[in-house]
Amino acid sequence: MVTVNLWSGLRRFTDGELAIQVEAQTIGDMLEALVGKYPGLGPIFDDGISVAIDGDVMPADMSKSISSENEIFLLQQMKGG
Amino acid sequence: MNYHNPSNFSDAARIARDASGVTRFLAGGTDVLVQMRAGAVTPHDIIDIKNIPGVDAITRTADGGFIIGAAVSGAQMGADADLVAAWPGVVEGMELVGSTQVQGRATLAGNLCNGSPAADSVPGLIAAGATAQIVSADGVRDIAIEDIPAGPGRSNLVKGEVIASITLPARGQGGGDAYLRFTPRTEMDIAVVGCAINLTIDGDVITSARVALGAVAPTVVLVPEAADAIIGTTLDDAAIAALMNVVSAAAKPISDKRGTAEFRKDVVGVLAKRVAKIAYARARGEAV
Amino acid sequence: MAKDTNTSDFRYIGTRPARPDGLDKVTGRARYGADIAAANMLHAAVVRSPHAHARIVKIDTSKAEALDGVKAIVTRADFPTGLTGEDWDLQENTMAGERALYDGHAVAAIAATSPHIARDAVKLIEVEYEILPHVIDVDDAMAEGAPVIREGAANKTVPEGMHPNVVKYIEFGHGDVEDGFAKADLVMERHYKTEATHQGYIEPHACMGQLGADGKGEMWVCTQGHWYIRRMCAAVLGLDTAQLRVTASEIGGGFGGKTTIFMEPLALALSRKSGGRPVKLVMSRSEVLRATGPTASASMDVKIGMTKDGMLTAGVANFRMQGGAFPGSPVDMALYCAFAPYQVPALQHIGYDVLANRPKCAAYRAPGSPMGAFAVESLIDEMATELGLDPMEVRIKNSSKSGDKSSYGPKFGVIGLEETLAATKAHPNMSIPLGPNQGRGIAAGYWFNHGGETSVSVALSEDGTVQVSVGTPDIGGSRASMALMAAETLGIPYENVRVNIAETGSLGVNEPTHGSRATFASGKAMHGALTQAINEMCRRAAGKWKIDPEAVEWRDGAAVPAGPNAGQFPPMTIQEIARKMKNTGGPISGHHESVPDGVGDSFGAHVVDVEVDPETGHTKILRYLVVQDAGRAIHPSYVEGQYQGGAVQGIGWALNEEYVYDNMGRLQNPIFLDYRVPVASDLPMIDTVIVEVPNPGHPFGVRGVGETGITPPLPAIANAVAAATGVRIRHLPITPTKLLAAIKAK
Amino acid sequence: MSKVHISTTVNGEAVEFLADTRDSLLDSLRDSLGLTGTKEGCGTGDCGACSVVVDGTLVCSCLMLGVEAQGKQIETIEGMANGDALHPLQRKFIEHAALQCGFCTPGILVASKALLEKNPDPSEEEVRYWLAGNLCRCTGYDKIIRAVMDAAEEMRGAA
Repeated sequence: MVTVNLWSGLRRFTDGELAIQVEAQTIGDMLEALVGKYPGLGPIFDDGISVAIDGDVMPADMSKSISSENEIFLLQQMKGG
Repeated sequence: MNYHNPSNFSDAARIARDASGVTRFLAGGTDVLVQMRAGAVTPHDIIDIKNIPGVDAITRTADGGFIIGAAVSGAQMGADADLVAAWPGVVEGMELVGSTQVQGRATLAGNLCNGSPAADSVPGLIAAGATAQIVSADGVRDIAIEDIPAGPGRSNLVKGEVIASITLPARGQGGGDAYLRFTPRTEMDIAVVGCAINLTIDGDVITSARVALGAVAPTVVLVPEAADAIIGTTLDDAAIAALMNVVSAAAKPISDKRGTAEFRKDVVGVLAKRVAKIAYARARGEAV
Repeated sequence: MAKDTNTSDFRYIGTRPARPDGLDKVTGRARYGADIAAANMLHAAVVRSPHAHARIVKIDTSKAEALDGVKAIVTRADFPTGLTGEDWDLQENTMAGERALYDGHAVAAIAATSPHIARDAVKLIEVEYEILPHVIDVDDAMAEGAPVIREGAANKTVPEGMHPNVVKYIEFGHGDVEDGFAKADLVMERHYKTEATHQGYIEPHACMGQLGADGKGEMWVCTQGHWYIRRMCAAVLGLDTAQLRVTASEIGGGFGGKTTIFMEPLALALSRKSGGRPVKLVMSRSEVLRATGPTASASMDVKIGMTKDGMLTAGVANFRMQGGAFPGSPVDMALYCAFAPYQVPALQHIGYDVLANRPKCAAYRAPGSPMGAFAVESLIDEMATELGLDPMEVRIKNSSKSGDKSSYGPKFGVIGLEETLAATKAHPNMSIPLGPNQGRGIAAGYWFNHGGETSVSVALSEDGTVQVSVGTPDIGGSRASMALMAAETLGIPYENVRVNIAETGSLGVNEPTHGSRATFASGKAMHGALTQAINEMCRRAAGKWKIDPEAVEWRDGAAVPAGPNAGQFPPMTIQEIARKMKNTGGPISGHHESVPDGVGDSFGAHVVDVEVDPETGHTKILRYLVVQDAGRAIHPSYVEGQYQGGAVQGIGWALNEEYVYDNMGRLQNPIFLDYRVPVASDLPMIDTVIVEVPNPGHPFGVRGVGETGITPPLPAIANAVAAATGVRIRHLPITPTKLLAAIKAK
Repeated sequence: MSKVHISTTVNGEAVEFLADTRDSLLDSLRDSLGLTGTKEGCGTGDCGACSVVVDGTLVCSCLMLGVEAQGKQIETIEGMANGDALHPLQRKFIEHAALQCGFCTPGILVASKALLEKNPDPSEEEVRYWLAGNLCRCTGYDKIIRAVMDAAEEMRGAA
């Protein structure tokens, strides 16, 4: 079980929840589980997001392993100059 | 585009008179080439006057004035010690036109013919009482600089007329001139406001003056009432206050991308104050 | 810790050798985008809309086609249809479809046998427009009744009921802000605006493209990222991506503005239509300003609570940004960065990405961060002044530290803001006395930095020298930093490393040089590739010595027997291994690819002293100090260069640079004379202090250094002007006109 | 459109080319003579990237017609080094890291050389004003100014 922190603008799609627990071993599992639970998140994820694991922000690497020990945040996709 | 390279001004004027399409004289070229690059103007005929003998020379008149050929660059003017000593305000105005590179090419005549109300060299010329020698197929005439600009981008010269030189009068005793402009950057900018003052003194009293303002009207303007505000004074605080009020009132600026009308009316007064002090100090022979 | 007090055991890292491309660049030999010609080459020119918003009724190309020397003309009709999402945006921005969406939007392109003929042909193309209502300002664009720029452009984040020009909505935060404001002794709310600015690289966009009927193409282009150019051109033109090979020229500045396409597909489309002749397309400066870059403009409201001893209790930021006629303003990143330097118990952030009839914005150095910092750092300063507190102490007191939770959620790793602020406070510039009309301003700034897709190869040459192939174009000296890190890793001289920017055919996908990532990401991947090569060199030595490869170490440019075999054999140098490699198993190389983690966050603090002419509103920069944590400075001169360059771009943004539109929505200042970037005589020397708090996520401790430096200048200058005049300007740029009006109104 | 035959001298070498009358000197140098070290950054005389010296005067080659080159002596960045021996300014620019992207560098070197020939001992302010027409967007000018001052000092020492 991992806990995923969403940005609060997404609460419209999650019945108001912003810290969501899902069963997942990888980021891919996690995003799939989130969309399974709250289908409204699907198009948001399709537009591109970044995932922060223990403060390390990166574009979602689906195969990256995660566990209940990790601090996980979803962020809007980041780009630099 | 036809490139012409005449060897005298009469030929240059004749080529211009006989041309059927858009014609440009090429002296420094620092405005013409910009217009061409922007696609704003594609001349049918371009007449290069730089190879006319004497056109790139500064010579003296019998009474000690200066004749500045139409192709003399700003850099040449700055290097002429006599000219700098006599008319520092005229030279400093010209030297504010563009970068070091542009100074290597840009000319008084070109800056004048471009017709910009913000042209940095023009207020100084008008304040100095300079004239331009105009050549056409019909002959040669001299006209006052202030009679040349007609509006933004326009001059009172007609097809077939070309400026051959600019004449600055003899400086005489007790004279001083100065030019300042305001720009957001220190260099490489167009004047938001400009002001030139030329004055002469007898003892401490100003006996004559000419005040010209840039970028506050459709053309550079001569403001006789501003001169009146300081003539007969020793440039005391009251005279300066009067000068500031008069130039602010005389300024009829617009608001545009470079500044608001209100800003221009304010700052033209500030510049007039500062310019008058410099010109006055120069007239007294003080270092500024 | 300040750089000059830091010691390390490095032999090459931290030294300042001549850059590998220095000779080419001081002799004029380096080849940039426009410095190429090919046999049978054509020259292209682009027809652009003079209207901010107009329906394209008809394009008549017949007169242009009849002009001798014109070889091909393309309009949107020549592009594939059916694109969606970002690909559609890119295509639409490359060439207008039904409507021109901004002044400067391309509507047709021509290839001809000379640049003059191409430009003549532009004037012969007759476009009939039906002018539509337009909108320029971000707040106007969100207001009821504003012209709709595109229906259905909004993504799903936007709640019902908003104007269709609002295309993205973001909201995040933590804590109870109302409770936080209740605990404050002072609560202030202020409105701020910043105008659009351009990256202002001196090299205009330039490319040469060639595309045959077989769908195979080549492109030479000045870009920060040629894989992006390849993918985007292929998408816009419907090509197979791998059939296009893109080579990055030397690049004359980018600052984010060359991370995407603007006109590159036009060169390829014209080439295909002219029978595969190479087509060169070079923008004029006014095309660059009208149709590429710029940044977003911003309208921002910030409310902050502070106790009387300077502790922040709560903050609310509500930002609106327009990024042109397409989605993509950096409003999200502006919000993420706005409060990042500080620990605030309760924060709420709300942002709107809004369409307007302006060119599609591109990234610009720390996209979004300067605007957010301007608003938040200005308000913190104003509140500190109001409470009689030292603005530096307020910042130190609230600053974020390693392991703290960030303002946008995740916790920070090892960060160096505390050390940066301490070095700033201790700097001699802080105690120089000021005269009349002078003021000192300080501000902090933040940028995330970035990893991104990275692929690097290294290979050993027959003589023991080493080539490194990276995919991140070198804009500011990154080849020097790569060579230094390679020399350090291998234990060989800096001069024995050659770093090449590989074309798209020779490496896997690389993201551009953006997000301050080149030295971090390509450096980290190069370290991985070199480690692989070192392991192979050790294996070759072990084979010769007939010992276990595990028992061989790499030291000072040589394989050395270790463990039980230590001292048994003399070290085998890289030259020796290289000489024999064809008989010991063949070429030796290393390769590494990843999306690297371990990105190190970057913080900086700036101090500026200004003098304001109270009669004209002119602001002069008297002195300027940049203090920033580099993690580790590989080549300190180029780190300083990044700090100085970022600061000066920020100075321009704060004082003079802005997009000025007339009431028809036409850009009024599309030349460098009127788009006023700072010139040499506007500036003092820019003092720098490199702080080094190594990033544990990089083998040498590197954080990116490129972007943070543009963030603090905006508020630092506004704060200094306020200190000098008692007048606070909350709408950048602080032009003399604005400042004089405010001084007079005081 | 007929072109004009031009004979001129570039970096001490006699050259000939055909100029379209609309070509700027910059166009002629780059496209007709293949001397691409001189850059176009603006085409309006506002950035200095196209700086060259014509008959001893520093100019923007974008503000001069190619046909005007007839009979002139033109110096470009390609002629600045003497064979393998770099001009002190070129060496100092590398040494001081006075370039990042390098695009403005040829113009700034040509302009700086013209300055030091006119004024071997310029103040910092004089260097800054002389180079005000040469835009650099990467460096913030700091290292450029230092490199020019250092080169001037070295050249004075050598003189």
